[in-house]
Amino acid sequence: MVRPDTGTRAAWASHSEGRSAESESPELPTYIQGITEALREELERDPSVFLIGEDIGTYEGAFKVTKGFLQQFGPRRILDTPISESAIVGAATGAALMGMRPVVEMQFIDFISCAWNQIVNMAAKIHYRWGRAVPITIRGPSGGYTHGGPFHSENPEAWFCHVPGLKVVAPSTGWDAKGLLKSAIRDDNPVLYLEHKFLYRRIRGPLPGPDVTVPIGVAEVKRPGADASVITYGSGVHLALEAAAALAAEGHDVEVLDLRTLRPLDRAAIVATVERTGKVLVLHEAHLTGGLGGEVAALIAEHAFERLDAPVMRLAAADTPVPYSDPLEQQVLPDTARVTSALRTLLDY
Amino acid sequence: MVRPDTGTRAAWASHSEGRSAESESPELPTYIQGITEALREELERDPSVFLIGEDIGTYEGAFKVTKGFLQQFGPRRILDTPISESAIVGAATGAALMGMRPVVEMQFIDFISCAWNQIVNMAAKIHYRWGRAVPITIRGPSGGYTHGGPFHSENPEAWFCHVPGLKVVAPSTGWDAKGLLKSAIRDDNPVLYLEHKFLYRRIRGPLPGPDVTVPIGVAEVKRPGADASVITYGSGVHLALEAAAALAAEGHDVEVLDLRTLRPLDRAAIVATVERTGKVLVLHEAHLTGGLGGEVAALIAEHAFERLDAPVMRLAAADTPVPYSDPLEQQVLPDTARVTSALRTLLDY
Amino acid sequence: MRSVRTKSPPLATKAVKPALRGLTRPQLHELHYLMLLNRAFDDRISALYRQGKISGGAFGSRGQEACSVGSAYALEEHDVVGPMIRNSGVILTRGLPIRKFFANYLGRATSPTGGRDGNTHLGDLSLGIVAPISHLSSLIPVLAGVALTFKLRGEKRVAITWIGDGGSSVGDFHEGLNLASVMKLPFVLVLENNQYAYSTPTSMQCAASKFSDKAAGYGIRGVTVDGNDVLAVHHAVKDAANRARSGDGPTLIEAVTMRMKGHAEHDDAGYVPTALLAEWAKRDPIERFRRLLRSRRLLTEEEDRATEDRVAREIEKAVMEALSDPFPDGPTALDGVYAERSEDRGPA
Amino acid sequence: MRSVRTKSPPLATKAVKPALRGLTRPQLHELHYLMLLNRAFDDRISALYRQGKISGGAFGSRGQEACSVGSAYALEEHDVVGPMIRNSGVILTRGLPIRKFFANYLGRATSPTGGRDGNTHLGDLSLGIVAPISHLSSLIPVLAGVALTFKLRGEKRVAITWIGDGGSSVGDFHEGLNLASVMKLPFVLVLENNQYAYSTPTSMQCAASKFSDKAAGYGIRGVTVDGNDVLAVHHAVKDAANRARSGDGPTLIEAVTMRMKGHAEHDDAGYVPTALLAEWAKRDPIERFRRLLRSRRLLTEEEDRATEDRVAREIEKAVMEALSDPFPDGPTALDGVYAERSEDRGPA
Ligand SMILES: Cc1ncc(C[n+]2csc(CCOP(=O)(O)OP(=O)(O)O)c2C)c(N)n1
Ligand SMILES: Cc1ncc(C[n+]2csc(CCOP(=O)(O)OP(=O)(O)O)c2C)c(N)n1
Ligand SMILES: [Mg+2]
Ligand SMILES: [Mg+2]
Repeated sequence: MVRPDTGTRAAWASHSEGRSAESESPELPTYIQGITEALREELERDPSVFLIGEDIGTYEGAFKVTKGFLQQFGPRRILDTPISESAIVGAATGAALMGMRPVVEMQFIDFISCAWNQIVNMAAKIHYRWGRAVPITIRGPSGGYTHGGPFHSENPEAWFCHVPGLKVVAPSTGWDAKGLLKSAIRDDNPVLYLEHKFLYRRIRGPLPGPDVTVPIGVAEVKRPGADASVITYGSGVHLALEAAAALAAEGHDVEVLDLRTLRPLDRAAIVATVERTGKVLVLHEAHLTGGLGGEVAALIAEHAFERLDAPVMRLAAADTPVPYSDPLEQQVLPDTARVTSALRTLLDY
Repeated sequence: MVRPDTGTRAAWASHSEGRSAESESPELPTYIQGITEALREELERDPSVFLIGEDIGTYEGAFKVTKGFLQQFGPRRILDTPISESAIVGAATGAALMGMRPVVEMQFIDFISCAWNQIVNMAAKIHYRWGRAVPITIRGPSGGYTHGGPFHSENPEAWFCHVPGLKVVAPSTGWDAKGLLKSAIRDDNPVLYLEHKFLYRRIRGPLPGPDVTVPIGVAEVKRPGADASVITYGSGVHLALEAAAALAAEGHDVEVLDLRTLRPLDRAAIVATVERTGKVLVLHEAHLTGGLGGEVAALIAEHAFERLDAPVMRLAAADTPVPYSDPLEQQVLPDTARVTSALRTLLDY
Repeated sequence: MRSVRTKSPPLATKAVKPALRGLTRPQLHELHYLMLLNRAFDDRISALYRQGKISGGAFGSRGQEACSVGSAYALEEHDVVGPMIRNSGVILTRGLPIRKFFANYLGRATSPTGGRDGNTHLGDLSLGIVAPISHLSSLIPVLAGVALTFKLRGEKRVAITWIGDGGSSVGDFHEGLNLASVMKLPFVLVLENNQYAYSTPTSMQCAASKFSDKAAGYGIRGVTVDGNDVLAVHHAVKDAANRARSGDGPTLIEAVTMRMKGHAEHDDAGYVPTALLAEWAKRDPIERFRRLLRSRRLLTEEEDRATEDRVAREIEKAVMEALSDPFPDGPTALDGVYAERSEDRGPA
Repeated sequence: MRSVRTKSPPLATKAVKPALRGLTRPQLHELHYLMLLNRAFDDRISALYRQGKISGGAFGSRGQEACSVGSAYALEEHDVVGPMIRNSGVILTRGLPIRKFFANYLGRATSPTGGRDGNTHLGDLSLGIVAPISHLSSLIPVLAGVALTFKLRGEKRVAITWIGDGGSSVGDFHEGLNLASVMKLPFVLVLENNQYAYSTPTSMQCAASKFSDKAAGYGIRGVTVDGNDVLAVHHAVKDAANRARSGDGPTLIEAVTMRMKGHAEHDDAGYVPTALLAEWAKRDPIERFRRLLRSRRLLTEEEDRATEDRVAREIEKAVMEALSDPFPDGPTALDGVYAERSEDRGPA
């Protein structure tokens, strides 16, 4: 298992620390605090919300997301379980049918593979089949850049985006992390909430107040621009912002669209950015082939074809498992330099 | 469970029966016979091949794919198991490491969801991680049009096409079914082999001889054309051929490219068909969103952008579970009429 | 919940005599009626299938009626059940209108799934029914979660589900039962050991001599009962439910029985020795219960015939109505993938 | 397979006296050496982690050395093992060069995974080692498949793997052990009950009083042994392997022990009562074995010191070499997703 909360030599640690606006304000809350606050506020707000997962009570979570929760809410709201991802998701589904709003923690999102059948066949299909809502949220640390190796670096979103009945969100900032988690918990459907563990304590920024949510299904322009668009989410937002900043120095004006919700996609926002810039790089940390970039590129090809001034480019992780050793991981995962150079190609087209 | 081997009121049964060249020759072997022959020949050829699955021995398989096998090969080559998809795939992986070439049958491909973790995390990653080959084939009946409902109609290929280390094939004819299964079994990697149960006994055609294989990774033009291309696979090939025949009567010349292998995609063949026709409809029976169509469309947008005369269109199942009742299933799954009308839109562009 | 047929009195109730195992004569008659209804329903499904009126699979539970009816009848109105494909008797005992049940098999708009799913794959929380999925054992964690909710909310309700000898080999059997056991949930699992899983004999599913031997590994109670004795099943489930309700945690009940037909209608079960079937035929749960009631003078020939008639009438009426029910409109297939209306939720 | 250190004689062999439980004095010394090596290796990993030289997780097995070493030492050269993260002692006993093992933790090109995976996640079939994945219990079906192959080919070889108390709650534990049981495979499963799974105590993983109670549910032998007694573990595994080899099927061996440090280096295990740790410290498997050997005059103080020195030297040399081993080249990360060369396969 990965050493929680560290990962000192990650590919773009040096970039993301100290460059983005957020990380320049060390007194502001971190991304992970956004997650913790959302959970706490929703637990306080709605007695039907409870948390369930491995080592989330006494231990307060492998990444300490639930710090202090067991004391505050007690063992009927913060449930430690055996190591049984499938049963945890199944039990959450049963509880949801009884009117509860369980929030499942996967210790690492990689272990969600053990709950695959319960998610895609049980939870996702119930409302369609017999009309009962299944308001469960499944959250957990995803992503690489921490030398987690092949089993602690997964970005599994594309699999789940192909499952009717699921919603999938992937916040890139503390604000979105908090606001989207609140929306996920209040949503009447199963929502997969992918938090990026590399961002946990590396980025800081303001958080929304207790009554503010970030709506599911709405993308956000994180940086407006006129010359080209990067359509991305999660860790990719930070790579894109860094690349855009570097290119701004050269006089290029790059827009960064943060999808935030991966299912359902905000098609209007995607088409709108293409209409503004005519050139698109789709960027994600998950493997290229079969990744969400294909879906986005296809939507653009279908709905904004006439407006395209260049082929839609994709940049993503290589089609390999995510290797452990630093030089290998750096090779496989996207980095700012590669984003910048892809954007240059696009801008020159 | 679905009534094996029937499905009388399927959406396009009336089309596929009696129209395509194969089904006009009732004396020729069926698609399912192609599967059976491939398995028998490979069992005869290579003592390291064995079959493992539920009800494949005494019962000869839910669809009788292994008819007569237990008698011919005995219980050390044809292994009945408990209902344990995950353990079956795991055991096949262990056997493959010991030099065997197991072929796993999923009774319905839908149950592969229970083996998800063993496939994507264990089998698919072993060669990358520590250099040992895992020559296993996982095969099973996929697809709809048989009133199988939400759990006996799955087309799960897109999920697996996002897994580095796996190969995925999906034959549309008996010839390919036999030739690709032989290649899958001889391949040194885990191969997911998706057979379409609606085609089992509905299409007929010649089969390759014992020494002929159909290579993995090579698409085939099933019908050449100049005006537009349908890029498809599996059941979609038959819809496309029927639509092309209908449009030929109107003077349109539609090419049908059968991908056959879904991972790795035959990018050269995809680009070549776009270069011939300039107009593309990507068609598959799996759900639209997050389906393989996105990947294909993205490849085209990236590598044949200049040659496109129209937006890449996609036609696929609706983004719902596959419902049981006939009018609902018909609504959700693609049919020839919809393919034809999509092609008309494309041809008129 | 008006129509739920599950109100049996506490075990200790002074029953109007004559009674059997704490059950009153009307209750015994109801059990008899429900088993007959279960069989008649299954037989009619089989006929509809042979007539080509059912486009999916058709599953029967001939020989296992005591398992479904006996266990469901032991529950309280607010308990929650998760029936499997061979538990049509559970669904009928919970009081789903027979017409709606036929309609589900027939893919009609009037069924609980509106034609989106078939056979016993139906849920109706007003009757405390959670729908299964095909993937065996997947319902066990879900019903454990139902039980967990009861425990968290301090409700004296029980969650119960069923599993086959074959289904017990799937991972979720273990994960779900284990979760329920370590959390001491008010949960009952009935394992119907009907000797076969499709064509596979029990010996390929489990090397233990009894499935109830698994209970010890979970630190819970395990019992094996005669699954063809409706009173034995009823008693075992009642007892397990009482223990669950009073905080004693889950019970694994193995009901030993026999699948008297093929796996589904397409399967002639040629792999089952005829001698085995003949032997089990003698233990038919319905005949056996009937003989018992008759011998104890708890059922007159007239009452028996009247029940048979009632069942035949009800089945006939329901199937005719269901057959005239409309199919769903194609375009509605695209609705309802996601919950949007708040009626989808609510206390259960 | 030259370097595999697992050739212990059949149990009945007339050992050169003095002997203990059928083990010769050189064998006993080897066990002692291997446990010391196991601990020294783990300690060095821990130090490397604290120095920031290991970028992934660092797992120790302090207090559990008898489980790994005792069981792996009971195997034959051609048996196949599937070690888990806390089984560095298994890997060392199988004879993986220590330098390569360090190199795997350090992400070096010279390691069995070439830096693609870390820690004990390494496979080397020339030593009969199958690599685990992180997902707990996933290796159980795989080693069952190894055992299946031995049975199909009529080879007298055994497959063995390990699982934690926590890992036993995952579905594949059940599916894999059940498959091995119904197929009567030459398979051994050692369940190291070390009281905790990360922060979770055993009571949340299993409500039975002993994990070996699970064996009955699979119709196989289950035994519970003192996991801090290397000879007891060795004997139990030897016995289970012998039975497996002679066609008697799998055994589930519960080795009761204690994880004496945190889950991994980042975890101070504040949730473990210090009294519990103090109590288990008295049962340290290495001290205990040393005392036993000394008291039986099977180990002189000099021999003991020489072994300690040897271990320290070997560890020091190996770690220095591994630290100077090269990192892999970035671009090689893109190779080898698929098997292409035939050397990847072959008899094993
Ligand atoms: C995970 C899974 N694998 C395979 C199947 C296919 N299948 C449906 S029913 C069945 C046999 C079930 O046997 P058992 O659990 O004993 O129940 P019974 O049919 O005897 O009532 C099989 C193999 C399935 N439904 N789910
Ligand atoms: C399926 C799965 N879920 C969660 C984890 C995260 N995890 C890694 S080790 C561990 C605890 C394991 O405890 P146990 O099996 O008792 O082994 P021990 O660490 O005590 O040796 C957990 C929860 C995992 N590796 N796999
Ligand atoms: Mg059965
Ligand atoms: Mg443990």
